[in-house]
Amino acid sequence: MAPRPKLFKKVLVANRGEIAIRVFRALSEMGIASVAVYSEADRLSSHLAYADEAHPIGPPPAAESYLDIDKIIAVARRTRCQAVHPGYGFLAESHEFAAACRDAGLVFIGPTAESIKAMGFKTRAKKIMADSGVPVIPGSDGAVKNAAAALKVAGDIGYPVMLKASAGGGGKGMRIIYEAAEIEQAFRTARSEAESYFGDPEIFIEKFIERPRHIEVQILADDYGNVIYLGERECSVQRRYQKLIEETPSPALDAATRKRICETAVKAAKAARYRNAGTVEFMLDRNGDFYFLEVNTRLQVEHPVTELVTGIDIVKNQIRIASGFELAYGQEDIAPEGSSIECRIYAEDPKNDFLPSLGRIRRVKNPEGPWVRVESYVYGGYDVPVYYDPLIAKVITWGEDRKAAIARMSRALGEYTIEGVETTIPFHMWVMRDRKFVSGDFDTSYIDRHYRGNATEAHHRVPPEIAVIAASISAVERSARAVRPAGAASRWRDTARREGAAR
Amino acid sequence: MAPRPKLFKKVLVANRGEIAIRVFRALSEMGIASVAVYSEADRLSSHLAYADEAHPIGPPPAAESYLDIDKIIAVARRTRCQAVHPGYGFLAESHEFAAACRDAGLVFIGPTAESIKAMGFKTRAKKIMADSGVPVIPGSDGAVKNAAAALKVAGDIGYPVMLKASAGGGGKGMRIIYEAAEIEQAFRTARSEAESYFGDPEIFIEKFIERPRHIEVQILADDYGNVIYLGERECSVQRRYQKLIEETPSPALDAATRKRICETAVKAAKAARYRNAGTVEFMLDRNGDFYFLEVNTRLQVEHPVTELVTGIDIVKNQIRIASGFELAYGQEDIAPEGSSIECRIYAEDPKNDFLPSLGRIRRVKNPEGPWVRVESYVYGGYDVPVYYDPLIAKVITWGEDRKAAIARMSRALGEYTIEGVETTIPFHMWVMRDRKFVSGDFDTSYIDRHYRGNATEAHHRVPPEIAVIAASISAVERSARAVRPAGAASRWRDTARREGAAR
Amino acid sequence: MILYARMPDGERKVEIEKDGHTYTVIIDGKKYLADARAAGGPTSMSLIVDNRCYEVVVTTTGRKTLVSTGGEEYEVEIADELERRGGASAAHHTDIDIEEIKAPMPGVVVSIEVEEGQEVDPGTPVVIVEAMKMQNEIATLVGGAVREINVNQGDIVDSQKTLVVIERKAA
Amino acid sequence: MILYARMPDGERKVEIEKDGHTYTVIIDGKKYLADARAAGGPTSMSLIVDNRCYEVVVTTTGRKTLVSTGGEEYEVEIADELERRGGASAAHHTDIDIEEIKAPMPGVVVSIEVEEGQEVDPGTPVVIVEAMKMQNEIATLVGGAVREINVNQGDIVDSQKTLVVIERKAA
Repeated sequence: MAPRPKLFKKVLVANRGEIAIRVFRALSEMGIASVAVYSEADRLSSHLAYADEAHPIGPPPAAESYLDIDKIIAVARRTRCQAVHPGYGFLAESHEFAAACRDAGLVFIGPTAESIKAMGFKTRAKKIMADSGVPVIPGSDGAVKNAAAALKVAGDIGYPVMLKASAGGGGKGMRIIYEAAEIEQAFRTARSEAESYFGDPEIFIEKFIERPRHIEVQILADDYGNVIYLGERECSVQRRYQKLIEETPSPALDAATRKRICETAVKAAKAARYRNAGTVEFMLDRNGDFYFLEVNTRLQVEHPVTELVTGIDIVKNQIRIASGFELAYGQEDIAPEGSSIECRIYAEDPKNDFLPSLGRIRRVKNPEGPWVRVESYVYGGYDVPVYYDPLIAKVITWGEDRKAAIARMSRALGEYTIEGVETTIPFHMWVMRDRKFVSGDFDTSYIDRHYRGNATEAHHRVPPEIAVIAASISAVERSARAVRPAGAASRWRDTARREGAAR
Repeated sequence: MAPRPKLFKKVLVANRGEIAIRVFRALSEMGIASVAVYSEADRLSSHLAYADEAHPIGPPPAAESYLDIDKIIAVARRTRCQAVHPGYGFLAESHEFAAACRDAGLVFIGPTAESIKAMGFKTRAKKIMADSGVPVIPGSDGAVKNAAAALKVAGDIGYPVMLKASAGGGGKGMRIIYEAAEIEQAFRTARSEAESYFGDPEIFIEKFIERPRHIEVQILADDYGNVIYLGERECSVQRRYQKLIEETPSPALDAATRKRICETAVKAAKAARYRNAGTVEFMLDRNGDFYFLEVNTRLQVEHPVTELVTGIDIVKNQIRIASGFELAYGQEDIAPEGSSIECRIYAEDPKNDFLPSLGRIRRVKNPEGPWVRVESYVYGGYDVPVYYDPLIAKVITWGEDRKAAIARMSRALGEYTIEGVETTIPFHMWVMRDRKFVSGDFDTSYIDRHYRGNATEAHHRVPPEIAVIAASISAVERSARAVRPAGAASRWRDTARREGAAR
Repeated sequence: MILYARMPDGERKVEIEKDGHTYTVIIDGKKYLADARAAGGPTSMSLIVDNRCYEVVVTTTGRKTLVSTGGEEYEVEIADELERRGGASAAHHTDIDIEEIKAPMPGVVVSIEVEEGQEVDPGTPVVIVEAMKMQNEIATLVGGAVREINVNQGDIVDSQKTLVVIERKAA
Repeated sequence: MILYARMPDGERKVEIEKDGHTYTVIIDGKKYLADARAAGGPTSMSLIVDNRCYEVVVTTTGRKTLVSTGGEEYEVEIADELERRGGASAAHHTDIDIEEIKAPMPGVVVSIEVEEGQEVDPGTPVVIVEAMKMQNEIATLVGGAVREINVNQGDIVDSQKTLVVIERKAA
């Protein structure tokens, strides 16, 4: 037998922002030393101070820093790390990086390079799943060679259909076809786009499912063949294939469907010989049927909602599994309690078509109190860099039931103050009070169909009259000060302090 | 039958600081309007902004504001509140206040005035408990008339014994007697102290239990005779009878004792005809026997640890019960999971015998992230008022087990920055790493016996060399600035921004 | 004291009287009672208006006051009677025939789509700015001639930086 | 540049050289490499010393610099060679025979236990200050005559406020 595993002594986190801090906190609690890396644009990013060491890795563009495999591995070796945690994004789903780590004698905290690669190619992943009895969306058997073949497949499965890049993901290079006449040209365009986006022109066809829900299942798998699920997440509140709100449990599943989709995810993970934490994504149609979408071979942005209902620290389990430990839980130990919701706070203006709203953050006041969790990395005086993802924070709440979790999220968002940039906070405040969302009646088309930017106006927390009063008082005080000797501090301020003291 | 109960529409919170905010958050999540009151010293206290309305109630001394029953009731009536939540401290255990609320047509969110009164008198409370079969500490049968009677009782139960004021609490007016010769004088002094502290000279005798543990049980009771327990809390880390750290479950109890002490608490609550949330306190001796100590007829400072392991929001349940609802849980629904710890952050200097350290708080950075909860009310620029309790924050962590909760607390304390005043944070950091605490081997004498103020020095997070480097760099930059034209901003700052932008 | 508060949705007349910390404020005829104190920092104000408490940050630059509270921001231009008249006429004076096209957010200038002297129609893209991997076309809303180009490809620009100046066509 | 950093536990000699954002700092012979940047506010500094990052707040009043980081505070007095000699002799000059007894924390003066002119022994309580319902006896650590009483019963005093001045007995 293998020797008794030992936890790593030192780990490098090849990421930035809130997810780097999330991993550093786990490492700190596990007594593992940590190494941060940072680009020149991130010299003042707060993630540096959560690590035991911080090392520069180059210029702001990700390609020259956070995506530079050689540089990151060089730092890991120089600092004598035993393992690397990739977070999400950047190199998290790079099989080249996973392989390079292994070659350098470092443990990549995630699945094997082979799993990542197999799941990264959509057609290959779909085939593996179909062969293992996981329901997949009807479509071409792998890549489609030419327009004629595409026409035939589409005719067989019925319109509408979708053209997708085999090497794609995140909605890029996708194309919906409603009738046969469109196919020929669409096929040509899709191939050339796939070539230019992903360096691979391979295209496949799938039945287009209208207004599906996006349901995903969190799984944990160890080196000893144990695979468990930690329940599902509902991620249908999306905009341009970008998730904005996630929750668990999904209001769309009954207990039987839930069990079925979760057990299917375990089957999928076993089919992929998956190891470590991962997520199996499904589309759920209006009949309650679900289809395999893809496997995310990494930690998800939305992992906290699963943590809050199960009590299981997914990041610590990633590290334990990568250290060689067997899972400490069997499926029978997993008993999700209550309901949890996450709102992603982006530096984007929801009133203005979610345009990036960058610049200097003047002031931050995070929500606090019972069952509110904030994962953030920005602070007052911080300039959000233009180079990376505009996610600046996540707010996660837990409640005894969905209603309580939503009420708590409304309360938390009401406490959240980020000044200097526009954020998605007003958008989330709108959603938490929207009848459709509250009743659980939504799908991936929800935002496009129901949200209008000015809807957030109705949720102004502070009426404009208050601003008029504050500005007028300030003007009165300035004019009072103007006739006093220079150098005197604000008069109303001094008075306040004197009177306070005399009482 | 009574009509179907309805939640209150508007509630006044007769308190300040973190506990007022805790209650406002619950009210907000329940959709109930809220009213804050504040003394002149609290005009800038952050609790005002969490309520829908804020009303002044007089000068800083509590007797003229937070303890002024007439003023508070007048505000509640004027603002058309239906109920009053007293928090803890101030009027929370005043049966006069509970009665005055009732007389004014307001619901007091807590037990009846009669329960509060009965439990407030220690001898009466003890007799009620003993009569109901709750184990009580051997001692006099009620008050002791004179020194001769005291001598007889002490001889019967055996030394050491303790003299206690019937109307007392919180350790005031207590006196330990090790031998018969001390009794006569001690009895006289104790009576006169009891008279001057509590306006009642009545004294009783109890066996003195050496180095006990302090264990308490949280209960919930409704108007319909349902009483359940939410598990116990271990509160032995105390200093001068003031709790500093609380946790649940207690590392001192096995499952059988836990069940026994919890069921005894329910028996005690039933004996007292108790309603709403309450806490039954026990002393646990080294043989695993426990004795009734007192009933706290209110919300406890340390209620969050119970909330985190049970998932039950105690404050919301207080409000629901007071609104007339039946408990939504039976005992079989309560299944505590994992372990939770609370550290109380006081504005006191642990290096200097916990002397109050007041003044202006310059900067606050609260800990965040997974399973860390902060209940606080102070902010950068806030002057902690000299009139009230020095508790400025509570940090609560949850973990799968006690070890994980402690590790997480260490991590959270390491993130906690409060500048401008001394706090108990370094003390807590010491405790979280202390072998005795970590192994669960402690009792109420723990701090007096093991903690030396300078022990915290070993837990300096930042070596003094860093301060020397920072101060020296600052001096270099100032001297560089001195030779440049006036009005120019900090040079190193400008440079930093320019270079950041140019890269 | 009588003041005029200009906001994007219009101008409000403000009558304000001070008595200690208490201010009586009448906005377009509606009366408010406010208690204001400095709180925490030099620009922080605790404001209780009709028994509701707000934590407000007030920053003044010239005549413009930025008021932020609870994550919301309002820009208020405060003027007294005198300034209002002067300001109005000054504004009239500076109302010349140029239009400055500003960056709506910070970012990297990916490309410049026009040349100096070029005639452009309303809606013509002038500059493309990339922020957080999204490219944003900045177009002119007026037609005219490109008078100045103030940025180069590759520049990092702050929000509100003037990118291009257009001289309007004579009406 | 050579500086001297005085802290409660003694004086350290500091040799510091600057190169861009990088400072080479030698403290009592031990070398550190530091990268310092302004971060967030005018007194906030992000400091990376030998690859460890600290968020530091530096506030300077006169020669004294208060450095706070992670909730810990250090008071550092920085002087160059010249100031150090001058400072030392100045300190010598002001070393006259009075002792100021200061409030160790803010609070309310409950009572004054001495009178002007009274002779006191070391350890004599001079003032009782109440803070948060605890009464704290402030005692003199030196013996001598009470020269000044600067507070009255009922006063609210700030931390470090001089309560009483004692004139030391001639040695």
